[in-house]
Amino acid sequence: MRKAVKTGIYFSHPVGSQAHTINYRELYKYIKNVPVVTKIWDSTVNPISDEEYFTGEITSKSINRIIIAGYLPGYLKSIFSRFLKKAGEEAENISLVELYEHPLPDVPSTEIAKSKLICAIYDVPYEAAILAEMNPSQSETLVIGGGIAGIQAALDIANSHNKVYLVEKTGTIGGHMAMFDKTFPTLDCAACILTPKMVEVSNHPFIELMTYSEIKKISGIPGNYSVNILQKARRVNVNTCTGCGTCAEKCPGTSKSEFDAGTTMRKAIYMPFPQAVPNKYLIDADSCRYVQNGKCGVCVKNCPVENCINLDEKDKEVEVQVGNIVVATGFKTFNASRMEQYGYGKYPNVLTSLELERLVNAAGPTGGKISFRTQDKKGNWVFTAEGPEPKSVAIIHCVGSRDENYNKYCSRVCCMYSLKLAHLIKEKLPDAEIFEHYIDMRAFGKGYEEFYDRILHEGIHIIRGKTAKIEEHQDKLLLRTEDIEHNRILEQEVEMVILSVGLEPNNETGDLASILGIGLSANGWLQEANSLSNTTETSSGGIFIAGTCQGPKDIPDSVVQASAAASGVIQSIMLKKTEQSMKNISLSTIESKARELSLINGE
Amino acid sequence: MEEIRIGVYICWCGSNIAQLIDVKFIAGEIKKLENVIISRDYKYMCSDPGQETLIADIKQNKLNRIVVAACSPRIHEPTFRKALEKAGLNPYMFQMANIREQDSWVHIDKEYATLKAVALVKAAVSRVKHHEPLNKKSVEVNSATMVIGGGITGLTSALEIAQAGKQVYLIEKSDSLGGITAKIDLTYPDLKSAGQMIRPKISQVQNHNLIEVFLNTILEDISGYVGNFSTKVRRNGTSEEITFGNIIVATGLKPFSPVTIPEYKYKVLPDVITSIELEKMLQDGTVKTSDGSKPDNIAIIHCVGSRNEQYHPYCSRTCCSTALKYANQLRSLLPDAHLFDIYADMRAYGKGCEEFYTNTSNKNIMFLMYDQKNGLPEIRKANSSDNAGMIITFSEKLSGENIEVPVDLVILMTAVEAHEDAKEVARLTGISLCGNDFYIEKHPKLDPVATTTDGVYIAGTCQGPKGIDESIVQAKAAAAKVLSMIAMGSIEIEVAVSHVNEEVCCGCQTCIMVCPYKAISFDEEKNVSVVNEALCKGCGTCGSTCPTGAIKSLHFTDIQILSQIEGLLKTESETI
Amino acid sequence: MTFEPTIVSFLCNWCSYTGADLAGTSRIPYSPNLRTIRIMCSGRIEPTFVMKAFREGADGVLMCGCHPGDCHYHEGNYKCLRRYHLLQKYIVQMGIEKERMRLEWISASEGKQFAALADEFTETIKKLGPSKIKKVMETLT
Amino acid sequence: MNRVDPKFKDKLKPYGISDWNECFHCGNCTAICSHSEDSLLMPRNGIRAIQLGLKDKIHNNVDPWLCYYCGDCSEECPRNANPGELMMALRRYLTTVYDWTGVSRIFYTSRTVMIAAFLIVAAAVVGIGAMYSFQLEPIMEFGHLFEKIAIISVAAFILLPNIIRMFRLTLIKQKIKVPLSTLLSGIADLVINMFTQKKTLDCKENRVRWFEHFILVLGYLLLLATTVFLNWFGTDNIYIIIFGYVVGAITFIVTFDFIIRRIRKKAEISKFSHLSDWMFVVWLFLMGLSTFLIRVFIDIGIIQDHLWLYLVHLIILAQWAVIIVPFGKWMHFLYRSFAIYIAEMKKKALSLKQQNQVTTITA
Repeated sequence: MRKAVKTGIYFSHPVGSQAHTINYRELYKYIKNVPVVTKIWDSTVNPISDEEYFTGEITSKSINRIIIAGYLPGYLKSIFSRFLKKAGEEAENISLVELYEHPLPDVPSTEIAKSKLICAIYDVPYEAAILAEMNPSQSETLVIGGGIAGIQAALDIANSHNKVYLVEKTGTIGGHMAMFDKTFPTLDCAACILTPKMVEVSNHPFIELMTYSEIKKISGIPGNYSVNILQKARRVNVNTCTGCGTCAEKCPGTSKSEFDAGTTMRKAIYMPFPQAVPNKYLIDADSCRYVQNGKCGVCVKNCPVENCINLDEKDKEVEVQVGNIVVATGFKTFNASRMEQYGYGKYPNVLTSLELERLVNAAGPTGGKISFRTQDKKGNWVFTAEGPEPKSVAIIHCVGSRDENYNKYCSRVCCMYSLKLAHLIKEKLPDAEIFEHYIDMRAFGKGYEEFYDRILHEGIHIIRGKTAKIEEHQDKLLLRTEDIEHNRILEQEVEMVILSVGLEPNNETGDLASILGIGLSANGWLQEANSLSNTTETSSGGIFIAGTCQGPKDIPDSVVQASAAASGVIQSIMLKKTEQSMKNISLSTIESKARELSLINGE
Repeated sequence: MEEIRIGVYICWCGSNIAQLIDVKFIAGEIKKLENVIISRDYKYMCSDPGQETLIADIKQNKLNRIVVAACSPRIHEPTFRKALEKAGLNPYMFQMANIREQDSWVHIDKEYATLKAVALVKAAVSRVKHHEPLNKKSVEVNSATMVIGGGITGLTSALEIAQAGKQVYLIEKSDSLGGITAKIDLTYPDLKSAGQMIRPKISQVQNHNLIEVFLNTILEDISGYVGNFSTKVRRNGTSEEITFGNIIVATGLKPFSPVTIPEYKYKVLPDVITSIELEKMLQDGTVKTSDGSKPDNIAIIHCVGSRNEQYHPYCSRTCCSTALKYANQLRSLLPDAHLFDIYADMRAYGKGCEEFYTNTSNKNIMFLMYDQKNGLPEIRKANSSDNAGMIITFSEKLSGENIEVPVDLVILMTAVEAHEDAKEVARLTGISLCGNDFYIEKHPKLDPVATTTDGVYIAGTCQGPKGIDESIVQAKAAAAKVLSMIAMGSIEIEVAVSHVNEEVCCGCQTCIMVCPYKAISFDEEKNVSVVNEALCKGCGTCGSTCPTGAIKSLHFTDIQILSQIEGLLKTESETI
Repeated sequence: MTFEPTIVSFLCNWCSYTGADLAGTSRIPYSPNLRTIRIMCSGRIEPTFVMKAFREGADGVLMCGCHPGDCHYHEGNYKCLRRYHLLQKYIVQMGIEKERMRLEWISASEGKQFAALADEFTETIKKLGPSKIKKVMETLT
Repeated sequence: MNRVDPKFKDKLKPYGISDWNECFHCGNCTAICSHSEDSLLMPRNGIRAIQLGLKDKIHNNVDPWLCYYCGDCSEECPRNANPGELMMALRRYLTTVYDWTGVSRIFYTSRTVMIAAFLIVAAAVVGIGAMYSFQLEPIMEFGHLFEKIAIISVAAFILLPNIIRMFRLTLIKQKIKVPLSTLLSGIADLVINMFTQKKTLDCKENRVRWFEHFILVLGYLLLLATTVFLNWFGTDNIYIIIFGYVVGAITFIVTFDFIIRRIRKKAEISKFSHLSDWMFVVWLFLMGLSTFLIRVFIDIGIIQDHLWLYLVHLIILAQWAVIIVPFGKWMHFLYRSFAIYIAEMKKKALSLKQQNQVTTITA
């Protein structure tokens, strides 16, 4: 049945620079002549506060439906509900059209505004109208990033017996999770639960693992992407290396271990960590003497396998054809030395949370003993199992997060991992005084509040107040904080400070987004298709996002998102079709599709 | 019985093993053992030539048991099993001795290391004699799926599966789809319309030819196992039976009723309302007090029934951001009203939520912090001189003062709790409940949508409080698990499962109690326990519990382990 | 000649065995007296296995499982713990010192702890001297 | 029990309070402030009092006077809430609270009234000039007399009563009992603080600012003394003349530097200047400059031909004396010194009270 509809459209303008990105004159011209559009209002001409005017207009023009378009239209929804109700119409007959989100790369925002509006006018969901065309899809999938999200997405897709290329930029999969000691709130050991998954990836018949590789170029159309992958020279043959480690014993080149967050040194030829997958060595060109100076080759001499190490190996590029792509490039931690007031990098015993994760780990630099950084014979500051244990430790939350001077957003995981670290320190050093300095304790997940409660009863001092500065004072660290709850200034002397650093998008995120043709959100995270209903797809067809590259999240949320992204991929493979990219769908296509799907008709 | 012919291979692993352990000596010692036909050492057993030697030996010498002494079985057991298969031998007729990670790499004394290696290999030889061929089994997967619950989660799961071309049965107890989401006006942090999002989904589900919607329907019984479930559903008094391969449970949540909290006087004072009641007002565009007047002062109280041992110890996760959403909506509707937001910790954690909090702060809202440790805010009726309907008193944490807030309308951000049907559905589907009646996932981190029952998945708020966007992601994740199983068509089930010898079983049912997977059931007729191989994961706990020894844990049988112990300790040569 | 005991260890596949492997990959040396039997879960350890080990001449038996709450099969390790307490009473009656049997939790990242445990347990057994039960059994039969 | 007052903060808007909402109370500002201690938690406590509208708490507190606006708190504020500026605005507000006449409130809240007052004073000066038929000698004589009367009457009718009011609000009304001996013993410090503002030195990297400020205060007071008591314009004593030149120059050069800095708005502290702040420095500069120029004109003998200069100087002087000094920023200098004194007294009273409690318990 077709119903007679009279629509009033209200445009609400944003404040600030965004205002000029849409050509409103053109937009109004475009929608003016659609038969169901009865009236167009503009917030600059008709302020919303003029209730009498609006109810009068609605009654006199017998408008029975409102579209609020522009900036944050939801803010005005209740007001228009009231207007409609006053005029005797249904209060729910309101559609919201946000015109200032999801900027698509290479598409003028006026065009997107037009297509979103025309869908709203015909009362057809925008997503339904742009689903108009599907491309035939290949069954292979590319997963970018070998952290827990990438691993999970790859496994879910491969378990449906479809080929997955898993590309990882470092020498091993595992990502940040492999570095963690325990996971909150259950405190199960990260390695125990992650390494079986990593082994599963390496043994999976449907996963082709490409470590030490980067995405160079992507071309083609959704459903049929061709991807150029740069395989950086490992200089060690993955097939013949037995992982014995003889090569590393005499290697003269050293560098800070990435896996140990820089708390230990590794050789230039190295295995990232004992459970690395693939469980093979690789050479880091930056610290390899042969690569740098052309003289060395000790590893080649010592390697028991013939022709296994090739120091002259060059990078190579391979091309793969895939139907869908899952991006799971993860995060990097905030560079704590940017906050000079905390003296990270200046005071040896101000550590980041990631460094502490390694320090408390049984396989870490001290075998799980929490000790100070002390100076060795050469004067380097190192952690040793013989180092003295701190008697007092302070943990500072929100380092680089919730701060307009650094990152405005909340990093979502720091509160919980800080509580976890406090617990782990307490477990190892029961007599140590442990202080947590927080702003809001964001223990929101399943079992998190209960964990917080448990920590509160473990004798850990939880203090509401952000530490303002740290100074070194006679080998101790002097912290100045306002203890808000107890109305006092705390000047504490502690022996070790942990900075709970926030999460930031990985360095490559921006480049990758432009290679993939997808957008970035305000803080540099990857932009999802819809922040409410679709956080795993993007504006480009066949390109999915999962895990922390979309925004900070904890392990379970990353894993769930990875599976959700996999769902879209499997669906596409089963249908043998992939959605078109939004930017490739013309306005006229959307318009005709909207008209076709619509149940609305003007009189 | 066929003759036992064992081939033993000692790997050098380059110098990794051979440097410390005298591999030639071991090979010689082992050669002396009964049933050992071949005993060799080789530089790299895992290499292609190494595996080819193994395959050729099996074929030439009719070997039917293989032992490889090399690295950890966690690394290369699958490799050698494949080699056995290539040679036409059952892959389970194989045993590894770990003489690298647990011998050559951790010991210093050559003699002891070699002796230990001999013992380990002997144990493996002794064990492998008792190995039995095991065959991979698989069960067909019915490609239909049952989704329980017609809220946003259930709708999303159903659509995700149906759009991939597979049948879905969507079961909903009430008479309409949409659940709680359909009752919500806007969402945070972008103030999008929930209705605008869910209405098309509902109509899509209703019109999809692969989705059969069962409204007003309750589940009577579920039977079967992964890939092959069937259920009886009762709709409008009539019973129907449907069969399917997987279940997604999305029973959702219900709001907590604050009548039990005396401080808030809900249902006592007429202008104390819950968040869901406010939603209705906002949808209509008029926020009024009980006497129909415009409220000048409105307070929002957080954590009502959450984070409190007396009511619910957990955090309800979404209320903080939802409260910020209300603050925005109220500010828009009542530009001159005084708004108070009484919170405990502002948990605006999601993408864009902290920014939402900042923006909301700028909308002239007074944020007040309380601490449940110091008691809940108390609402009382105001005096005529107070110029407001009610007074809220509490100790304000950020100023350290005892505060009075005059208000005309109070909105309680009520906790969410597991749906009342959760227990019944859990019983039917074999899901476990945590203390708060939410469902327990298979693994809280790495398998958050699976349950301990294969083929039964959970999604959305039945697993714990979460927002709409998060529920949708979970719904899709559960759909992914189902879709990949459907795509395979069949699933391989664990080979090394438990097996009950019916003649020995006394019917005591101890094994049923200890099984973590509910894989053992009781056959009343025969008075014996029966293992469902599709559910068993092979942990062997039942085997070690069985008082009569009726349960055999395949590939880890008593005789296999006992003879391994025997082999380990019968070291004849004490010195080299 | 010093007494070199023989110790049988039962390690669960998911945590303890992986932890022992990690001691290997990290090249942490420990005493070579430990001989391992891999089982899927510590819940599979039957009392007869332990008795068999003692009877065949083991001087000590070490059982390792996942830390409480970490069991791959949810709670097999708890079941092992329960049996362990009973079994300890039993072996004492059999004339075996209760120190000869140990149950410890080792996670997959605790290679170092595993090595330390192996050394420490070997030391304990060395102090106790050879187990007499094998000889007793031989004379009995 | 304190009742919140959501309307209170609106009253503070004219004093330059802008971002009060942004603060989410992390406590960073209080912790970073080098003046804050257990008995003096600022600026966060002040922000909270404004947010909740706890009027008494604001009126009773001298905290804002103890802030010297180094800007650290605003620079590191995670929500850009400008706690430093907030303290500044609170000082402006408190000036009006202490002022018994209520005139300063009118000046702060209405720019029109303030400009009108300036114009009226200017007109009055011109009128007096006309009265003396624009003869230099009598006008100068009048000017000199006016200076003396103004100082005495402002001190007697405005400064003294306001200081008493300040005492009443912050000490007496709160029933804080301070022994007389303690009150007297603090006076020395009060005087030192008043002329040196040495507390500024506690602020981080503030020596240059303090020195500049110190020189300015010194220059201003000495200029005042030279003109009023040493009759600089009338004297022939060469030492006094040179001395006057030096202090006059100091006054307008240093203020000129202040103005330049304000225009550039580079430093955190100069980012948010209120109209009253501008007036203060500009008038100070003009006073220094005009005084300097008059003596120059006298010395080169052209003052007779340039009577306008003296009239301009007198206008500036009159506006300064009857508007800026009693009702404007000038009072900050006085209140701040007394605030330090009061805070010290409160602290002593508190520790005395605690001592008494302890003794009663032990007894």
